[in-house]
Amino acid sequence: MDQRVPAVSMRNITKTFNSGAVVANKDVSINIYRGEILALLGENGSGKTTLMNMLSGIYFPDEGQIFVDGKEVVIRSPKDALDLGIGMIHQHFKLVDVLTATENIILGLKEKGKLDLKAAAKKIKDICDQYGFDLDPMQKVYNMSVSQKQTVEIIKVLYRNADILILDEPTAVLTPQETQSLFNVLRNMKADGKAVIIITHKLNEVREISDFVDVLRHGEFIGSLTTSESTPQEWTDMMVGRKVTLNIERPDPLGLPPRLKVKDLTVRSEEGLIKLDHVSFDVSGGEVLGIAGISGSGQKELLEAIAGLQVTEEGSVIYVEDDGTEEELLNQDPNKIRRMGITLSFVPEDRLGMGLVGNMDLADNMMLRTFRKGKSPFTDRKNPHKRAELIVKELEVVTPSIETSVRRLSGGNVQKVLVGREIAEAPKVLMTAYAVRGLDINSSYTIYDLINQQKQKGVAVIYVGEDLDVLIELSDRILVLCEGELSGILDARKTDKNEVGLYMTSLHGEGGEAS
Amino acid sequence: GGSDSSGGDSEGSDMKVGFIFLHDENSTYDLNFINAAKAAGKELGIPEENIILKTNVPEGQECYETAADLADSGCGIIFADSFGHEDYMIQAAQEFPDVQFCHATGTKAHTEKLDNYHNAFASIYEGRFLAGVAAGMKLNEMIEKGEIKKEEAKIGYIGAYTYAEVVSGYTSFFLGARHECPSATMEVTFTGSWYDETAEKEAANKLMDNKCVLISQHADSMGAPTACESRGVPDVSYNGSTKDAAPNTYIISSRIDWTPYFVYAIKAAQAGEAIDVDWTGTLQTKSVLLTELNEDVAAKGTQDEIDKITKELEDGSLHVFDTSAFTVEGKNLDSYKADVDTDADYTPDTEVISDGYFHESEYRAAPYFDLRIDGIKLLDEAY
Amino acid sequence: MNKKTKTPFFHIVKRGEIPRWESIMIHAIALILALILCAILTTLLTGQNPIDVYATMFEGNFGTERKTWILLHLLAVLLGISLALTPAFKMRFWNIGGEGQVLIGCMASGAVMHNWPQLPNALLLLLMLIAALAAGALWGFLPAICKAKWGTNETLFTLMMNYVAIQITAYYTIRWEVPKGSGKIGIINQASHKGWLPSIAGQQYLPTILVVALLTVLLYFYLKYSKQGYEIAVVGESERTARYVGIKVEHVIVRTMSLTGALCGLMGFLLVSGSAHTITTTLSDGRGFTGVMVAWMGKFNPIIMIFTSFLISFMGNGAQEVASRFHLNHSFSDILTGIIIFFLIGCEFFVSYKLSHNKKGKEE
Amino acid sequence: MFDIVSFFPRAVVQSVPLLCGSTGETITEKSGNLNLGIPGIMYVGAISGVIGSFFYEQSLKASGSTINTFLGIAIPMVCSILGSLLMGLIYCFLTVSLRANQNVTGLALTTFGVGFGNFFGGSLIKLTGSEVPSIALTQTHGCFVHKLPLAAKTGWFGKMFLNYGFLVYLAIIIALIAAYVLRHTRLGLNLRSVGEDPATADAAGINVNRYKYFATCIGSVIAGLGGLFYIMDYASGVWSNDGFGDRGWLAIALVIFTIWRPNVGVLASILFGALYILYLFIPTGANAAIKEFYKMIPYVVTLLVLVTVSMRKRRENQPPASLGNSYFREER
Ligand SMILES: Nc1ncnc2c1ncn2[C@@H]1O[C@H](COP(=O)(O)OP(=O)(O)OP(=O)(O)O)[C@@H](O)[C@H]1O
Ligand SMILES: Nc1ncnc2c1ncn2[C@@H]1O[C@H](COP(=O)(O)OP(=O)(O)OP(=O)(O)O)[C@@H](O)[C@H]1O
Ligand SMILES: [Mg+2]
Ligand SMILES: [Mg+2]
Repeated sequence: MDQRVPAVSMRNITKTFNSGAVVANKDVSINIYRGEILALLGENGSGKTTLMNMLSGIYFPDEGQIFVDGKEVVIRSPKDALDLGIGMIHQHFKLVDVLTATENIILGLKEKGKLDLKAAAKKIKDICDQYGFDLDPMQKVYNMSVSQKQTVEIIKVLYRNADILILDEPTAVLTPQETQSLFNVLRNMKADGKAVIIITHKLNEVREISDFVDVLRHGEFIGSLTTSESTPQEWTDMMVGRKVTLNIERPDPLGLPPRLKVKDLTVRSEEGLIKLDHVSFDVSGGEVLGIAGISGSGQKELLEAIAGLQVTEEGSVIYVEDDGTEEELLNQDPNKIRRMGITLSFVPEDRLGMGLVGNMDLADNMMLRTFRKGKSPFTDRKNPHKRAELIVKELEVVTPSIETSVRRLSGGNVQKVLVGREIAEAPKVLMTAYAVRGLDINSSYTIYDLINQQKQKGVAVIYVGEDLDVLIELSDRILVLCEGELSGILDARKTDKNEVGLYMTSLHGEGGEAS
Repeated sequence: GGSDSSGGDSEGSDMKVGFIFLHDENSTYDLNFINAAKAAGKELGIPEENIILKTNVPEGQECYETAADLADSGCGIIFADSFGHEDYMIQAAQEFPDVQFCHATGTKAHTEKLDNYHNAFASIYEGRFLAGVAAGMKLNEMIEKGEIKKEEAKIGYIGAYTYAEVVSGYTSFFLGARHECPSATMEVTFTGSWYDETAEKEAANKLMDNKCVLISQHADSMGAPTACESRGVPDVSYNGSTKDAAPNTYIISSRIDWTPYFVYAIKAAQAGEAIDVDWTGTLQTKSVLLTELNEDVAAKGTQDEIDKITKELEDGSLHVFDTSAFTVEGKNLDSYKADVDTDADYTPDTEVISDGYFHESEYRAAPYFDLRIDGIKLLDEAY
Repeated sequence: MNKKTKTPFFHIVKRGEIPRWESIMIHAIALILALILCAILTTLLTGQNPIDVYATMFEGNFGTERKTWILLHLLAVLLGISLALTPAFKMRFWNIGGEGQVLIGCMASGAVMHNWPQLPNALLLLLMLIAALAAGALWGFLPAICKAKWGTNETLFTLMMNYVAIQITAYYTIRWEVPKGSGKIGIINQASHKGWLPSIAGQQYLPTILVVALLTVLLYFYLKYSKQGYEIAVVGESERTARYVGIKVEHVIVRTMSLTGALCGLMGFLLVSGSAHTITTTLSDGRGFTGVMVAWMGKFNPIIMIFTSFLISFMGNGAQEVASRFHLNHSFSDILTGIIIFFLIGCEFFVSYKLSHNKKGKEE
Repeated sequence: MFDIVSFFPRAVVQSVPLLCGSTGETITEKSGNLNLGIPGIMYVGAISGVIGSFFYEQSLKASGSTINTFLGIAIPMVCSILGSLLMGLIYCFLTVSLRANQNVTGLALTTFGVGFGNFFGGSLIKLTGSEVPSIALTQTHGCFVHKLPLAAKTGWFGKMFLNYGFLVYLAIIIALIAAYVLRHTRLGLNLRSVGEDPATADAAGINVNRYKYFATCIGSVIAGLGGLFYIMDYASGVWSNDGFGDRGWLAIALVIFTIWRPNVGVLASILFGALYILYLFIPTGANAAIKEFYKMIPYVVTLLVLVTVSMRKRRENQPPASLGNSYFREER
């Protein structure tokens, strides 16, 4: 084996949650060497973050050992990790909003002497110059854009001279340019002899930046590959655990008239960035409109705007009733929009924070949508209960009972409950975002089936997905978004991954010839 | 309601006696009652377990509950010590006709006309007058020593409320002081509470800042005496000696000893005899007392003067509210109708001036002197 | 880095769901430990043996029929106030203004009772009730609307409103004092009993107790089965979810706090009309605060709250008896109440978390 | 008639308990702990000092010696500090270690603390057997009110600024130091971040629980000194039950009033102190009842300030973001 001493070696790490009910990491062993960049891959919930959190002191392993530079260490807290030179940039920013960049960066440091913010700011400026960041050290975090916050996080680690660097999905929120400059920084660090671990779901980035790839699946270590000697297909197969060829039976669209007409929809974020730029399209009953695009290209805003949850700047969304009357949806009460039959089943990052109430049981969560029905001041509890039972049965939700609080379910099961509930609403328009995120293959298929059933019932389905293979197999048409603009609408039966990919990365696929 | 207990039937020395106190031993006012209750019990040879003391009984429904509970547990006579207990004692008296209810400081017995409900008080205005004498002598001493000029003999007085009990108190105190020191004047301020350390202390400070050279109070906390002690201003206390906390400024204090009343009423109840509807203790009954005189602070000869005037008060040659000793709006009074029968409209109903003096505590036990005499300035009323 | 190689002996981990009996056991053990500590303390301070002390406590609560009624009344009032506070707390609205909301209810019904004794009794009672509900609701509404509109800190707002209520009451007790200058009102309508809740079966407290019993049932169903109760629960759990499903969060906050205030006002009405028949600034007697603790310890479940308020009433009442019998200062009961609450909220830890012993890493 | 030279010192002595309480609570809240137990802690701080000095004075009486100024100050101080420290520890153990709800713990601590103070106060009073029920620690009081030497010689200036016992200056100095530490030191920065976002502070290597414990305990001790000041200085060494009143609650109110700045607290507490006793100085005319409305002033002012501050919604004026929440690292 390798003769070098790894910068970090994690051996036989096991970590469970909820009294052992959830095994997040099982007997995982990995090595990281200096001067190398390691990409950690795995599906959602496969335990990547958990593993890294044990390295950075957030979690404490149930079993196993950690070695730094060949010496066994016990990391009881983030402080221990920092003392060992381990710095982590977390998936969700760890910054104090009301403090300035400088204050955030020097937080918790044990430097001698009195607190000298000016000196610290100067040092920060130097780091910025060295790596080519643009940052105002005196700016408050609450005034920063996402990428500025990301910059602060990175400088925070650099400032501490961490020589083992962990980045948990750092590029999810960055523009391609920002990603490139981040990668430049990483390359510099690599050259400096630091060890870097990066977690990302974007396989092209893995290819571009990493030297090695380690794969986790269901909390277990599956294998390690050299980036240059392997292909994304191999990584995916390892992540999923078997060769998966999707074969979704796709019924033909019913050929109904348009149900929704979206015109010139424009949305700006709170920071003033354009999120959707004059997007126009129609969707008819009985068809599945797939939406493709790099994460953050405006999918979320599009769906939320239609559902009445997003402030829009301009444009219109027309809903066409069965009898042909048209109705404007923008700036309407979300409740009213729902009553018309437009459901958004949206799977946010924070699964339990928005769509469901973690501390309530399954039946009560079913009621979130239906509790207003009827004139009685009391809620109807029988139907939600029945509905919950039905969903548990049909979607094979693993739960001790209907009376279990949703928070106790696994992410995948939480998701089944959510999607199941939304579909059970018997909508006219069904919008799903990342409906299968975090679902295993079997459950994913169940969801696809459900979607097709809805389509055949004449429902207009808008399906936002990450997996292009699925998108192509499931949709009738594919709308591609690129940085908030409509890049193209493709016939799913006639296109392929390459073409969609092209449209995703450059407007109208100009970058190259569609094959 | 009602009870199957032997309440009124128990006679003789095995009869239980119940006491209801607003606070506990930590309040000057209640301690005075508690000590008297214990002393009366001892004097009458009542075994300790037959004396039931209920402390911290608020002026509300709880008072009725406690009274009823005491009646349930076999008390033949029940006392309550706070003005606000009265209505609830009446309520209990109506329910337990066989049990005697005696209420100190109340005003309603003579109008309620219940056989088993009685009021009691003492002629504390006489004690105040005597304490005022000590104050007046102190003022004289200060004038003599040249510490103040004659016209600077201003007394400050902190009163809790503005009703007759307090008015009667500060007026008699003032009259006592002026009896000795004719140039004395007085400023009075009210706190609106029987016990508010901060308010009393700050009121005392305010009065001292107003150049009051001697302070007295009718409220229960240590606020005023300690404020005086910090600034070296002499203080005439109430309800007990405050010498411990104010060794350099405390002069004297007047207080009511309730033992004589308790002994009288319990004896009557034991014998099955009627208890006075209104009972007023006096200097003679030893109900009105002065506490130890602080010789270090008091003027020379104070004790002798007090003794002399005590005699005069006792033999009737001197009356506290002698109408020739005070004026109201510049005039001497020869007639005044006081609000003796308590009612919500405060209707004056009884002629109280005759024979050249105001007959305090004769038409009912509780004071009803509420005149505003000249020489006393009510600070809160002056804009 | 050598010092770092020591594995800590244990660390804390979150537990999964635990069965109800286990949770009850944990609370029972905590309660027993608290009672033991209280007994030891009492013994130290009185020299009495703990059995006697608890026997005395029991006697203080159940010694006579009257004592039992008094206990039931205390229990009813405390439970009623706790119930009133529950909707707001369930919504995570930190209302510590129960004291003022109850008092202003007392004030309002007392005002009606004092000023219009000539009205027919039924009408008078109705007006008193309406006044109390309205005043209490206003005291709930004000902090809620500021919270909903500007996010004003409700803890402080409601705390300050307590004092405003106290001073208003103090003002009117002086305005209506009898006799003049005494600062006391005395029993209102003592002769006519106008505005007094009638006794039922000769029991003066029974109406109050029955109303609170009814309130318990109603609130149980309101919180658990009504649409509004459901909205309260969702807003309390997650405002984002509430907005996502189209619940108007501001509206719910204002409505719920007004309800809480109105119910506190109702309790004020019961206090004035059902027992005290007067107004003083001390009528709510700290129960606006105690009620918070009762509601919390009862996990906002009206049925469990019956037990928690019973526990606190029993201990308080019993400690008074102990204090009176053994000549102890009455503040003693506050110490005991404090200790019991410490144990009961402290033990929640063992419901949600457990200490996990760390296995040593394998030696190589 | 209204005389600022004599009124101002009255406001200042009123302000000290409020200032101590609010400085203590500010420090506590900066760590994310909302300690509603402050009123109880101030009682305990006071009574513990009283207990210490009571037994010291008793021993003096027994041996017939006179008081030693150093011991006369040190004994009650140490006792007071220990007493309030213990209360702080109870709070921390329950809310930080056991993650109990902060509001309930605080309220229970207040019930407990006030009861504790009155219980032991009441019991000691019985021991003294004095005619007027109070513990008069006059000698200790003497030690606490040694005035600055120049006070008498500098006229109105001395009367307004120099004429106080040392605890007044100590309270102000503590508040200023606290303000400086919070604003300008690493310690303060770390503490603020713990209160804002414990997970972030934790990830930055700050020991969150330790900070919470330290801040809360120090806060309790400072608040307890407010109680001690009340008894030993203001009340002239005389303990009487419930004398301290509800200053503890006002102190908590003051924290929000000063938008979490102890240096602002110095002035704000004097203002509050002034408002607190102002009613005694406003004449009522024939309507004595109106005084009860005057007593409302400090509370109404607080309400107004509270609402205005919340309307302006500056990020820096908001309470620490994690205030009231307990922190568990593995929670997500
Ligand atoms: N604090 C926690 N409490 C309970 N379960 C947890 C906790 N943290 C992680 N888990 C569980 O551990 C497993 C691994 O989660 P982890 O966050 O490590 O996944 P991941 O690979 O980083 O996923 P993603 O790609 O979505 O970030 C999941 O089943 C998750 O639900
Ligand atoms: N906030 C939380 N607190 C406690 N436990 C949590 C929390 N979030 C998730 N979990 C636990 O983590 C476990 C796994 O969650 P996760 O969402 O990652 O599952 P998963 O592995 O993706 O599930 P599936 O196999 O269904 O896809 C669940 O059992 C859940 O109980
Ligand atoms: Mg992750
Ligand atoms: Mg998953």
